[in-house]
Amino acid sequence: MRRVTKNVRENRTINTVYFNDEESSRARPGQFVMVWEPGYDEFPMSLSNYDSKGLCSVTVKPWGPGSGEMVKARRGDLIGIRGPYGRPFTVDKSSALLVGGGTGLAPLLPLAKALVKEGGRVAVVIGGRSKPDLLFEEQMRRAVRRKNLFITTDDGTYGHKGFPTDLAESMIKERRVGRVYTCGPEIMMRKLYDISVTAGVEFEASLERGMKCGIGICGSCTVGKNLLCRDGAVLDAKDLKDSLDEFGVLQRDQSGRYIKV
Amino acid sequence: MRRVTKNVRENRTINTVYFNDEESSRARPGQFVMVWEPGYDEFPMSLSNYDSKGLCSVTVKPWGPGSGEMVKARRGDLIGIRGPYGRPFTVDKSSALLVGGGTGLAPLLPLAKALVKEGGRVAVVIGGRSKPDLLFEEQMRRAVRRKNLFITTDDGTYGHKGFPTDLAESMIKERRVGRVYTCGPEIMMRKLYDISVTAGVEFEASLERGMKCGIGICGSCTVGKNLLCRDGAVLDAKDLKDSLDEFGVLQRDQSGRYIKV
Amino acid sequence: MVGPSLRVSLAGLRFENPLMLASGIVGVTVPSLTRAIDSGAGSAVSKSIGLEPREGYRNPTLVATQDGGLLNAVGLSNPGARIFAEELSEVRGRHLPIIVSIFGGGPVEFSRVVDILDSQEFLAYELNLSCPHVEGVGTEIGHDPEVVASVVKAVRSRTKKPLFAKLSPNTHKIVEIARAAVASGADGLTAVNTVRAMAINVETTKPTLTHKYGGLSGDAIRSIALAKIYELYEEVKVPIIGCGGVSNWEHAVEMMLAGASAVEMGTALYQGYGVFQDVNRGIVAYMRRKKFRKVQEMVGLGH
Amino acid sequence: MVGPSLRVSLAGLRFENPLMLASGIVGVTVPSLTRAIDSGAGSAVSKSIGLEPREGYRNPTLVATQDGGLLNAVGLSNPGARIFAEELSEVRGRHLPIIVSIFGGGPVEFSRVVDILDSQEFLAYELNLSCPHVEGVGTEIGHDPEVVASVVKAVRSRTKKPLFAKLSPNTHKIVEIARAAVASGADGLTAVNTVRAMAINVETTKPTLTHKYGGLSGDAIRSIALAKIYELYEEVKVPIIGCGGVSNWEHAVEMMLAGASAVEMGTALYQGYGVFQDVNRGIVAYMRRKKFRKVQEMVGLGH
Ligand SMILES: Cc1cc2nc3c(=O)[nH]c(=O)nc-3n(C[C@H](O)[C@H](O)[C@H](O)COP(=O)(O)OP(=O)(O)OC[C@H]3O[C@@H](n4cnc5c(N)ncnc54)[C@H](O)[C@@H]3O)c2cc1C
Ligand SMILES: Cc1cc2nc3c(=O)[nH]c(=O)nc-3n(C[C@H](O)[C@H](O)[C@H](O)COP(=O)(O)OP(=O)(O)OC[C@H]3O[C@@H](n4cnc5c(N)ncnc54)[C@H](O)[C@@H]3O)c2cc1C
Ligand SMILES: Cc1cc2nc3c(=O)[nH]c(=O)nc-3n(C[C@H](O)[C@H](O)[C@H](O)COP(=O)(O)O)c2cc1C
Ligand SMILES: Cc1cc2nc3c(=O)[nH]c(=O)nc-3n(C[C@H](O)[C@H](O)[C@H](O)COP(=O)(O)O)c2cc1C
Ligand code: FES
Ligand code: FES
Repeated sequence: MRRVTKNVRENRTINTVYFNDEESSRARPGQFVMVWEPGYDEFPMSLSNYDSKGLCSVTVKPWGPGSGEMVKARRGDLIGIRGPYGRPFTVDKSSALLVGGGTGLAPLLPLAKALVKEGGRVAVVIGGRSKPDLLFEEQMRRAVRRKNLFITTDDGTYGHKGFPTDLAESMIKERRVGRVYTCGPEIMMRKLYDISVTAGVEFEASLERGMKCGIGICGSCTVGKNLLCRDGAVLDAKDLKDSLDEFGVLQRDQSGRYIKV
Repeated sequence: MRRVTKNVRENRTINTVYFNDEESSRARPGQFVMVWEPGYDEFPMSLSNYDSKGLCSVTVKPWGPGSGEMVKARRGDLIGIRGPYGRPFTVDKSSALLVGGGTGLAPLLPLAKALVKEGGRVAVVIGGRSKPDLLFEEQMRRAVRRKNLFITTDDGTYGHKGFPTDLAESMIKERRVGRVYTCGPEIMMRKLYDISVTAGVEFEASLERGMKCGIGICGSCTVGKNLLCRDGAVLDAKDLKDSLDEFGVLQRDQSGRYIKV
Repeated sequence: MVGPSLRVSLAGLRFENPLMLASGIVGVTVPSLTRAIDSGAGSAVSKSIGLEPREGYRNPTLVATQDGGLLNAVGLSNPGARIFAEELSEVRGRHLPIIVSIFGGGPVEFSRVVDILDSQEFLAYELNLSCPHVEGVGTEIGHDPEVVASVVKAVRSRTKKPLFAKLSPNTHKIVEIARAAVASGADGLTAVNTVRAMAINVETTKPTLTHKYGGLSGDAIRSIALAKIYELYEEVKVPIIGCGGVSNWEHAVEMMLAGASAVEMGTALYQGYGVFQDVNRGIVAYMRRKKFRKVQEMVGLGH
Repeated sequence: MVGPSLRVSLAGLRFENPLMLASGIVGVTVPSLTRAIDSGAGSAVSKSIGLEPREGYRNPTLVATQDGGLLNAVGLSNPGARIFAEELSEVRGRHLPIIVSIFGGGPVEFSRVVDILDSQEFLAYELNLSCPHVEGVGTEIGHDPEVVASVVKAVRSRTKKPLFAKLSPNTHKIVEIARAAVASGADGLTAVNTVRAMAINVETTKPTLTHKYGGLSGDAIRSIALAKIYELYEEVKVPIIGCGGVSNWEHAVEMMLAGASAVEMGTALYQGYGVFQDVNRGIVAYMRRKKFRKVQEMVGLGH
């Protein structure tokens, strides 16, 4: 088990919880870990930071008992971490557009850093309902050039008024975007998928599904024929093509029944 | 499992059976393997040869069903090999006297080669009841200087007439012997122990006991508090000091009862 | 010379090869089962389906034990027979070699599940007997020969499809239970389900799984499964599907030598779906080397 | 501050630490048992002793399975009660914490073994119930609550020494059997013996062990043993000695958290006798970190 080293409040709901873990610190952008909050739950979380010294973090929004306990974590608390698991985002020099909403920014932060390091052009759109819901503005500002960071709020309290998808759409049309990367509400990601495919732009999204094993055994994380924990959590347009009746539409609940995403 | 690559007749009863085994080829002199003759038995055997190319051998005298089958082995036959196990002989530059009888020559052959390579003075006494019982005369002749190889036969049909222990005793008294190494009938080894201890010369012997596991679990190979498979099969004078009521006198049978050696 | 053939037939069914996806492994949904078949499994067993949808236990539901085993207490989560029947209806006509695993708390519940599913297109049922006997005294169904007999009889009377009784390894009565199943109409046996086990975390000082007890699968149980298969082969005269800890061709061959006509793989799927092809290739190479032409020639040869 | 203490007492016995050498491991002879104790074991259980000398099965009697387990079918080789009694008489007066494991084909044979051994100096008996019931129907003694009761009663009537009934993990009736043993006078339970298993060699196509079936020990069975101990702790109110797959301090602690008052180690001896000291050190470090002062504070804490 790992000890929490610090817990940083990011905005009114979201916290980033830090811990030391050698293995996770060798992750690649978009990989996730299974986080065990003893007595509560075990759940998948994207790694939002990992450095060469073994310091890692996950960025949590409270939903149920597990994440609800996790945001309250205190220095020294014990949590279980296994991973890193899953297929990472592609890191290359294609001109990148990153679009994130809510905790979806978590995997996009290390991705932005990796892409910049690789030397490609990187633009980021951060979306939120309102100013206090925005995540990682500061961190992204440090990661990419000022002119390449865009903020949208649904209510216009900060940055561009509107949905991140609208801004992204115009950027895809105006600029030379090689690949769209996204993580956030699935309906947003589905919209971006449609936009990207129409524009003939590459597309990668990190999806969320209920997970039990994280290692391709239990089958609880299916999106079509894909096991999200193994074939994803990052799926590209090709993976998603056969699952358009699910992606952004339906997901399986714990019992395996379809419910709306 | 391993395939037998050749089976060489050594004398009227003893054969050397060759096989390829990476692990065994990294053995040290005096180590043994557990040889499984499927359908018959599994039994410990000293490695009599091992080279850097993975070719190994054991040198077998037929006693029971397992060894009885083994001497009949043909090229291509499958045998099980696990090991190498056990504590090897000490290989250093002390002036060495090797005394062997019967299949006891098996572990002494790689020992002689290793000692010569190390650069020490190495004398070898090979004993046998009669000329046709001698083992490894040729091989030892190739390993050590001609003047350092001595043969004894009980009946005087070849070499010195008498027991190898008699010759060894005079050599220990006459020459500068640093350490006596021996393997063979236990009564012979016990005699040499007594001679060596009296003369203040170091002593190492490779003993034989019934073995089941070869890895220090089953306890069938005890000599006093020592487990022969782990603490031996090579024991030195210090190990043997507390077991003088057993060494050369008694051994445990399969049920754990004492019987004469 | 023609190479060795991997085709097998058992209980009147024919499969391209002896490998099967074990129940509860990735095959929660029909697309997952299909993918296993497309990846080289001769057939695929569904997650165990019960009468009503079940969410199962809260995570942690799986934990890797230090001994190469996997411990799970998923809690039979499944969408229920009605929804699964619908899902099956979407692949009607594709003749997929799917076997449906079902469970229930006793003969009545098992029967109802069969009634809902039976008109769908699939090859056979596997009866998961490793669940608590809710209609009866509360012990595990698979440990009581009489309950097993009543369940198999009930199911037998409602379907013409072949039935495989999946046996628990957690009892000394496995032969007795197998006999009861066969006498009541089972066409074959699957041996074995997971071994009851537990992991405790020394930091929290408590059992790791939310359900505390779990079922051990993977490497750790292979030699246990093998002994059961070997024993059943000598005592019961119906085909046996081997299951437990198989993750390479050597393991699969061991099981067939012990008496298994086909071999399920579960935990091995952590290697990915490619494991079916890898194992099939290994079996063929072995057969060629040992000069077996048919899988059947190996079955039970270890006796 | 005083450091944590490893002393334990159970069934009226006191040990320097909770670690014990398991039966049948190196301890075939009194010198081996003594060496285990000198190396840091709190106590040592002898190889199971029967009425007559037994040679056991022909090799191979042990095989390492690929799953970190060890499979054995030694066949209860032992020198017989008379010779073992003689051997014990040679250490009289040394007050060694030796426990003698005994076996027999039923109550009569067990009683005779006790009669021969009882006047010797040792702490307690462990009753090995995992042998075929030769006086009765031929099944394993340890799977039948009535036979277990009769054996324990018979032994109880002939000795004042504490009795530990060593339970088989191969039955779903372990709680019932434990209750029968306790009701008949057992002072404690040892859980568990080896798990029935088999290895088949794909080259020879036959079972590797001469006896075909063997008992699995080591890593592979730890989580199985743990579940049994956890269950027994909730159902039976006598001290439990944990056994099965313990090879480091973490495993030992897991067992104590599950409810074991002491912990036997067997297969772990492949690490050498030093394993007792290593594990004891690890337990002390854990206790210090977790602020336990006595072993008893950990026992059953996992519930
Ligand atoms: C690959 C991957 C990466 C993820 N990364 C992150 C991350 O970085 N940060 C993060 O906060 N979450 C992330 N998630 C989602 C996270 O795993 C779930 O939020 C988690 O299961 C919550 O666990 P819980 O025990 O708190 O709630 P549960 O008991 O699992 O859920 C409680 C209720 O909240 C609902 N709920 C839970 N999560 C969500 C959600 N995300 N959106 C809408 N409803 C939800 C559930 O449906 C349920 O009704 C990720 C998921 C995946 C698959
Ligand atoms: C470390 C070690 C190294 C060994 N190296 C060799 C070796 O290089 N070459 C070799 O031939 N043997 C060697 N042995 C002895 C060999 O292991 C036994 O001979 C073997 O057990 C015979 O097996 P089996 O199945 O043929 O006979 P078993 O069935 O074990 O024995 C049949 C009968 O022969 C008797 N017997 C067996 N071996 C001997 C013996 N050596 N002396 C006297 N009586 C015996 C037995 O007591 C029994 O009565 C070694 C033993 C040990 C412990
Ligand atoms: C996560 C998981 C879920 C399982 N679910 C079921 C199930 O629903 N029904 C069933 O009969 N067996 C189930 N099993 C048992 C497997 O089908 C199989 O019997 C067992 O895992 C042993 O095989 P393996 O070692 O190849 O995994 C499950 C096993 C695992 C690991
Ligand atoms: C080689 C060997 C011999 C054994 N002999 C006995 C025995 O005579 N009596 C007994 O009660 N248990 C015997 N056992 C079982 C052990 O005492 C122990 O219960 C089992 O090995 C599980 O513990 P472990 O995993 O720590 O080895 C034997 C085990 C092995 C490996
Ligand atoms: S979470 Fe189990 S298969 Fe993906
Ligand atoms: S042969 Fe088993 S302990 Fe030495």
